[in-house]
Amino acid sequence: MSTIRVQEAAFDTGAEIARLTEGRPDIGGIGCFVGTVRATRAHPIAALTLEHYPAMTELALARIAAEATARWHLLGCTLIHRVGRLLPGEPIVLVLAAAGHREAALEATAFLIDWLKTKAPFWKKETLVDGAETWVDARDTDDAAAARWA
Amino acid sequence: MSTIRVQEAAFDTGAEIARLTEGRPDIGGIGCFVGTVRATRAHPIAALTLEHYPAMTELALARIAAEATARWHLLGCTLIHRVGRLLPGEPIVLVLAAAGHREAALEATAFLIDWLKTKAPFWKKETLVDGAETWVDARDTDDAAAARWA
Amino acid sequence: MSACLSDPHVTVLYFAWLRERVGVGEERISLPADIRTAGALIEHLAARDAAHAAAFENRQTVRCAVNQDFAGPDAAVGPGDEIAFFPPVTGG
Amino acid sequence: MSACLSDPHVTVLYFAWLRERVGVGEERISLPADIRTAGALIEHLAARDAAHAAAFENRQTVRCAVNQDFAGPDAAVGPGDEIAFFPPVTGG
Repeated sequence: MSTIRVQEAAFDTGAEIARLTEGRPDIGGIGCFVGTVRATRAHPIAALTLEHYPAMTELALARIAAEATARWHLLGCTLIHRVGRLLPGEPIVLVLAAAGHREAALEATAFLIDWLKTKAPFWKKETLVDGAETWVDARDTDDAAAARWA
Repeated sequence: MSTIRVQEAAFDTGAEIARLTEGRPDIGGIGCFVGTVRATRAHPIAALTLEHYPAMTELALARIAAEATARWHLLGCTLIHRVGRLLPGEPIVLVLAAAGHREAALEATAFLIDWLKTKAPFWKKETLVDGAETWVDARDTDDAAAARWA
Repeated sequence: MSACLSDPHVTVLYFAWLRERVGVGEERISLPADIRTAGALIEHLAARDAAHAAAFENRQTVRCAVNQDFAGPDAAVGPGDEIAFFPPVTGG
Repeated sequence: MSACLSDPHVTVLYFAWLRERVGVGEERISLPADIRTAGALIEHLAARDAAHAAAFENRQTVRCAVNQDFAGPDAAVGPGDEIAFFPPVTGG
């Protein structure tokens, strides 16, 4: 069972875990990752604006979820990604992977966020505190992280 | 900043994530693991009873949290472990690791649960549906998982 | 792929800075009969005007999807297809 | 470690099935002068009675902490120490 959502609103991680595990006592572990808008003194961003390709996004996320479910025999999987304008500290993405044991749950969680970062059609634009806007460049380390699951 | 708790009551994962990330826009990712009481048709347990060594437990968890914080430069870390009688599907343990980037957050999460399973003084007793009680044996795979971080 | 030969149009979508450079997010264009791959379509579009040329100026940073699936420059394109161009993705 | 030489006692704790076999979770025992390691203490306790013998019957499955820190059989023990015996941990 996968839950795939793209939304402007914030998500409730506790409620999503409850939804994922409801009535499933065969689950032994849930791995989770929450990505947040990061602002530091060295890189003081004022906001992040997330754009996506609506007709493709949920399809791409569902493919990634299906791949993880098959590889790690997941008992459930949740991918929620926000779009629109987000402020520092706000959550961007939620990944949940439920499995019988922790090894599968945690490996699948890492896989899901690695693939999501390289195989789902989202783009981030940063607004700096001085008002300057820049599209975020893809990181080579993200490609390397995704490649280890090939 | 570490939050360490041993308690009978359930925990609220969403609230713990909020507490961990509050006022910390330098956090870019939070890794999380929730362990739950697992019951399957092949192994139909009725309950799990968690015993611990009160004078030592929080000390042991704090040592594990400190080790993870130092190794992965965590910006925050939460370890909550329940004790007492728990039913199938109920959460047992919560691990949270907050870092600037996802790699550190997810690696630290795996480390924290691996070490917690082998270096914190908790013991599980299973009650089967027929009323039989058995102390759970330690798994060799848990020792192997912990050893990879040595 | 569900082509009607009498309507040789494709829908082209642009995202992120490609959209900003082209100036629109979506356009419907007539597909010349000799354009049969995504790579050939890029060359065709880049030759249209300065805005398109600017969007495609660094081909290495342009990614593509044909009918909502990631595709390389050799991917077949035909009438009725939806072809999207964008920079490497940066979600998560 | 904060020993008072006139009170050669240690507190011994048992957990999980060691507690069940010994029959108590905690006992205060007088430490003979020649018992200076956790391993020697195990031998001393196992010789006390059938319940202790049963608890320590398989030494390989017994783990130990001295003053709330995991310790091996060679760990020093002395008056005033808190020494805990238990099976391999199974939390998480």
